[in-house]
Amino acid sequence: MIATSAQDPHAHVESARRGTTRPESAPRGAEPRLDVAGLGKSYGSGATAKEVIGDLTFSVEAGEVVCIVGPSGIGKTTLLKCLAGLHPASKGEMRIDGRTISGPPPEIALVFQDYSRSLMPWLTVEKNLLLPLRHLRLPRTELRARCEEALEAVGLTHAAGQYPWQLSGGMQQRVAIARALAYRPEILIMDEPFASVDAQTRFDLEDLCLRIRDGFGMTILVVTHDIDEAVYLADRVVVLGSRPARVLQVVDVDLPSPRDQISTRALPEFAAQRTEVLALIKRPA
Amino acid sequence: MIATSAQDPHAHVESARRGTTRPESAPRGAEPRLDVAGLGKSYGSGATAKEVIGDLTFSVEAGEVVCIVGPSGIGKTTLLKCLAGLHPASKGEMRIDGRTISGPPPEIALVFQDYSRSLMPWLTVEKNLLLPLRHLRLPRTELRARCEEALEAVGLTHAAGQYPWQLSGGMQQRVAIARALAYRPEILIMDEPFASVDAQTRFDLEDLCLRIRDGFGMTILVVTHDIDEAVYLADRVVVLGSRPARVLQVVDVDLPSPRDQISTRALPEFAAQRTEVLALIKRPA
Amino acid sequence: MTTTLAPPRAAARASGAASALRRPGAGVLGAALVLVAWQAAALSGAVGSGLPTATATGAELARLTVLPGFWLDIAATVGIAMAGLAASTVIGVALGILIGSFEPFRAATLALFEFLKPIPPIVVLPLMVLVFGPTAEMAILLVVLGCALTITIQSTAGVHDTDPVALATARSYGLGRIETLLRITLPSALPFIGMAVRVSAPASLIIAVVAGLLGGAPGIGLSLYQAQAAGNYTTLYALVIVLGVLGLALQSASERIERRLLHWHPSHREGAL
Amino acid sequence: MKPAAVNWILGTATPVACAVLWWAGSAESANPFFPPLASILGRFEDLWLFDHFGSDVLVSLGNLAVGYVLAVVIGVVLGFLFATVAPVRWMFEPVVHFVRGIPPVALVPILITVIGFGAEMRIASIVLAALFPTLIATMDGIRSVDGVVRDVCAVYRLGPMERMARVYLPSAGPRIASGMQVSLQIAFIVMIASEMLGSSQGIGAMTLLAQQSFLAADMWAGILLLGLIGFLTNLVFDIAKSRALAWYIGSRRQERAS
Amino acid sequence: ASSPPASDGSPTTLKVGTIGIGSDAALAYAQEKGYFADEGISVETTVVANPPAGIAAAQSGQLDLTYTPSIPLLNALSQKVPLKIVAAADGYSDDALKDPDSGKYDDTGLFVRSDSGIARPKDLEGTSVSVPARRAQLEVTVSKAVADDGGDPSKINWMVLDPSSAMQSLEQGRIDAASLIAPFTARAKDAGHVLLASPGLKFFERGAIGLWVTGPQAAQGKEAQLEAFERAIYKANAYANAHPGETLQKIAEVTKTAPEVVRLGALGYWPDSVRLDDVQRTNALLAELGFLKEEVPLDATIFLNAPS
Ligand SMILES: Nc1ncnc2c1ncn2[C@@H]1O[C@H](COP(=O)(O)OP(=O)(O)OP(=O)(O)O)[C@@H](O)[C@H]1O
Ligand SMILES: Nc1ncnc2c1ncn2[C@@H]1O[C@H](COP(=O)(O)OP(=O)(O)OP(=O)(O)O)[C@@H](O)[C@H]1O
Ligand SMILES: [Mg+2]
Ligand SMILES: [Mg+2]
Repeated sequence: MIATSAQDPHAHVESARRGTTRPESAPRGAEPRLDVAGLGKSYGSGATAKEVIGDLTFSVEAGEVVCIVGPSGIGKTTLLKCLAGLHPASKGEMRIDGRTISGPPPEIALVFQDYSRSLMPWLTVEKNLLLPLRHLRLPRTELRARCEEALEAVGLTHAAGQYPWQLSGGMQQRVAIARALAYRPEILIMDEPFASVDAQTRFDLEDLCLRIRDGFGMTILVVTHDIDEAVYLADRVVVLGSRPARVLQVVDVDLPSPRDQISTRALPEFAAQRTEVLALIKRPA
Repeated sequence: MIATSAQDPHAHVESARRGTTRPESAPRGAEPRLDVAGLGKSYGSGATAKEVIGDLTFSVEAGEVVCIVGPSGIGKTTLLKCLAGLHPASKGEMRIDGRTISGPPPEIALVFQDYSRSLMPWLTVEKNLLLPLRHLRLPRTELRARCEEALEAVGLTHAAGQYPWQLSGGMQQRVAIARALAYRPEILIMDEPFASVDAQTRFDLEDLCLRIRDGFGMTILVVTHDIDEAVYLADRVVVLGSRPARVLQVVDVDLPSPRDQISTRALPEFAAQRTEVLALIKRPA
Repeated sequence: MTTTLAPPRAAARASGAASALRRPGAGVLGAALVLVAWQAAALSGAVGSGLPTATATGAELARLTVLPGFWLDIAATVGIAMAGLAASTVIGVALGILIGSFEPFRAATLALFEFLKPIPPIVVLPLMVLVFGPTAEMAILLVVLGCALTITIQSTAGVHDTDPVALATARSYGLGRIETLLRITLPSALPFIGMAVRVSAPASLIIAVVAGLLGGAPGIGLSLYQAQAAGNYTTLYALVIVLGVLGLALQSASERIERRLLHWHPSHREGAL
Repeated sequence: MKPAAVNWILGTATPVACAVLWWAGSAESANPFFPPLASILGRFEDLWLFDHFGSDVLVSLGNLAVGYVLAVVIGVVLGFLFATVAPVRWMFEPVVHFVRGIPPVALVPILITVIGFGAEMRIASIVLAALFPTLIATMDGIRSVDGVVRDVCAVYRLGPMERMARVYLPSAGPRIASGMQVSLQIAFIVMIASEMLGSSQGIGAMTLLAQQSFLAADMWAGILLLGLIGFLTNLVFDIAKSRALAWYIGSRRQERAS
Repeated sequence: ASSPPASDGSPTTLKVGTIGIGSDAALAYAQEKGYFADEGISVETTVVANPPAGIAAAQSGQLDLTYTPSIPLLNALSQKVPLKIVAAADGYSDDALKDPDSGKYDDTGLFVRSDSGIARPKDLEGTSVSVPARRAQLEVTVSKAVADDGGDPSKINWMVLDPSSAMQSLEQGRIDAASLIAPFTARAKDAGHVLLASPGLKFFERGAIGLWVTGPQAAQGKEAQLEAFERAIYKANAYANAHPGETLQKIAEVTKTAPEVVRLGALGYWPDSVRLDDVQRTNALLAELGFLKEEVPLDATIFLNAPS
């Protein structure tokens, strides 16, 4: 399915969602797909305000996989929520294709850190997938096709009628990803999507993530704790540090594509890259 | 504290617990500290019986760190529960210093996979540590000393009066480890002790684990999902696979001691070892 | 200080009436033991003339079951309880959604509900009897007074308890207000509502009986009063046994309905991983 | 203004507004059953402060206290027994559920026939009715102690008494407490009912008397007093509970916040 | 003379509350002998727990009529509950007090155990005495009996007990005396208890005691039917007075008591009218004994039809 999808599936996604074709003249690639400039975020206000994000600047090009790493509590989830329009920024700007983000942008789908809480336990897998699609008022056949495609991509066609809690953690995580896929976002953002699944499933999900990028042509932003994972997945790794959070460094990952769990991880360059990131993280704050 | 402990702190622990000194003539090293021979385990009985562990054989020498890896649901927790005497074996034998295990052996402390459920939320950190010590009928000062030592070892002296749920996940995990330390077991068994803590804390806990082995002279058995972690920690890695579970291979880890998060992981031998284990795991079942 | 009952999680499943009947053999033995003890106590006369024998009570029970009035009594009591419960549920859920969704309402009603919650409906029974007379309407109203508040408070808690991650998910996928209410908030609150209704079901029966016993409303409560006043102790005991059976039936019915509606909730899951 | 302050003001203003409305709305009332709040409060003062306090209020509260304490103690002990001795549980759980199903007030007439209508009857009614919520909560609480917690006890080789006292009881504590709270409410209901049936003393009897002699203001005063007692006993219980279960409340709050 | 039936031709139904005692015999006659049907009404009876409950139901419109003794009625009237008297249910004949064996007319009785040692009403000071309801007929009349005997009724510990429990408690010694009403007076005699006093007749002397009263709604909307009820019930009252033997059987039937036991009790009397004087006498006594703060202002407006 993924292998046979259109060459520019993204344009197709666009037109399907908006009902119009995007003007081809848009200066694509001229500016980054996603652009974070001087972002700051505080929780609360007045005396009890807590500045979580100090000053973040980075950007993501179309079709890239970018990983964000950083210690727990640094504000990674906060950053993603800002990008998804769930929290307003306290200062700075976030732009998609040059347009400032205010409110949940239709281009973005967010896969939450806590998949078990983001899937509705009272809905079957299929109904969970349909939940965000209902208000798009698509024809029935289109809805069905989207669900099938997304489930097939994550290898869960057989689980459509089951409830999320009847599935293993890894499968639930894949359902959450499938829901995002069915929504056909241009930008897929995932918050520690592969925590607490076993090594084998994790490998599979990582490869799934890369396959999605290639198959659906999405731009993907992944938050992770796991440095090996970040290096394996990413075209670039954004390392966050210090409190309030700022970008310590953006590491360009130079590994051959397609990647392979065994051979890529065995490369000396891989070891070098992860040592580089590790050193940044381990550095005393 | 740990650095200054006696050269054979273990004998000291022993005598402190039993009140007598172990006969020096015991054939130590002659047989392994922990010995699993042909272990099998099924849940249920009759028609609904489910064979989880098929036939496991491996052994752990005194003072070793052995890691057990394998896919989720293979039966790692089941194995540990058998070792801790919580479940009887269905077949085969488990021995400590040659004596067959039947019922929870006093030599073993088990740190559970689910730390948040294994700590008693109604007890402060200190009282949680004291819980298993009360029935040893030690003098008050000894109790206090043990708690302090254990909390110091995990770096939580300041949290003694707090409740577990007031602490972060990593800290709770460290409390669970401290409780095991205060109990002064000869064999410390930990079930995925560092899952769901962030990379930095994970590194710290891994190093803590190695420090404990050196400082308290304990024999340590760790179950983990993370192959890098297994290789980093272990003297030997037991790889479980197939269903019902059996030992796919025991990989001897040949890395210099003391280990260091950055330099050890950057060694080419490290990469080679983890590729070896990875290949075993990824191999289709 | 609001103590709302969180629905039990899977690990802490409540033992319901259904689970009580799991080992029928031992249960029958236990019941038989109790009956024998009763018979012996009644025959020995140790507790006075007020205690009829178990056998006499059984015979009276058999006699009652062929009287149409008996079934009318049961219908009246159950009808009052159910009508009151249904009304309470509608009122409670509507109020709960309103109060749970708008913070000012919640703030305004919190202290008031805290004050009213521990006051049982029996307290206002004398007033209700004076104003409405010893009627079914009075009894239904009493049931509503006794149950609606619990359901309101629980529904409010349920709406309030909606997982923020679920709400954020809905928002990030651009779901509207009404859609979020219907598809996210209400199902999330359902376990709380279900629990409140389950707790209220026996309460509604209790109140229906009290309304009859102390307030003269029609139903088994009134028959109970009349049996006692006339000194028909076998009838009295037989009716109490009928009430026990009714209570048990109501409990297991409400448990079953809850399980139906909430099969997806951790406390009811079968076959979860 | 901060939202918290607004909420606080709303929270306190609403009950006050209700009381004021009642006062104003009933001031001119000629309806025999809805007398002016002023006259209700007047009768409240005449009757309960402190004319009938010793003879009726204390009697009621004494019965309530004795009955409730007995019910809780018996409930917890039996609950422990049922939870730990399986055969006993298998035998008597159906009976317990059956008796629990009987509306507690219906037990009052039965107890009148067996032990009369004295203080013993009222206390026995309270005990018998209030016993079951605590018993069942204790049983469920002990039985649903987390498997991991049980394993921890086994690994660290805690003795049976130690397990009971230090692990099972505190672990079941939150449940036992909610059971006890339900018991308290039932005890209160049965206290009133037992006084309305076959008694001349106690607040319930006084209120019923007022109803039967159409003294609406007296009846309202009784309702007010009973409401107040219900509220206060529950408040005392809540305070005690939040003391004893501080750990539970704290951990729940933590869980929610995360 | 028959009242206009409801517009659809079927007779209008009156809902009537009773407390299920012997005086219901007349109601049963009116029903069975077709006096109600003759008047174009039908009657549906409901047993209420006690007179105050019936009054409450009548005033709220749940019942069109209810049975109540005059004392609960006066209590209610003193609290401005708008009630009207329709007809007499039971009471004492004007000759009863003159009869030397006046006790046989009294349907109430104060009973003690034969071994109690209580010989006269004054001895009841400091003892527990059961009554079916507080501040109602029996408490008032027994209080008067005790006061007349030189005792202090405020020293009595009144216990509210239904008649069956009262009998049982008397037997078990949990109370010292039980105030009962027919047919329980007869049952108490049957059980060997001693009649200490018959307080009713002495208190009321003569006239209607038990009354059929109506609330404001029926009094407004169903006047014609209530008048029809009045005519029918007086017909039945007359029949009951005229046929004492048959009426005894009827009482046994409606109260589910053995006829031999009923025979031990008082001779019932079913008055043919309610007189304002009789009600006023009770009113004055209540105020005198302190059961009412002051006399209730009474005039003919408390009657549906002013007494002749
Ligand atoms: N709604 C909120 N109100 C106030 N503080 C918040 C809120 N959400 C998060 N925080 C705080 O902001 C900081 C960053 O939290 P965030 O969840 O973004 O971290 P994170 O990097 O995602 O951590 P982790 O890796 O553990 O998921 C934390 O200190 C947290 O306590
Ligand atoms: N008490 C039990 N009764 C029946 N089956 C059980 C029981 N406990 C575990 N199992 C089953 O045994 C198998 C092994 O479980 P176990 O928890 O030992 O796996 P694990 O390797 O520790 O997995 P994970 O890595 O996810 O913790 C699983 O299929 C599980 O469903
Ligand atoms: Mg996060
Ligand atoms: Mg496990």
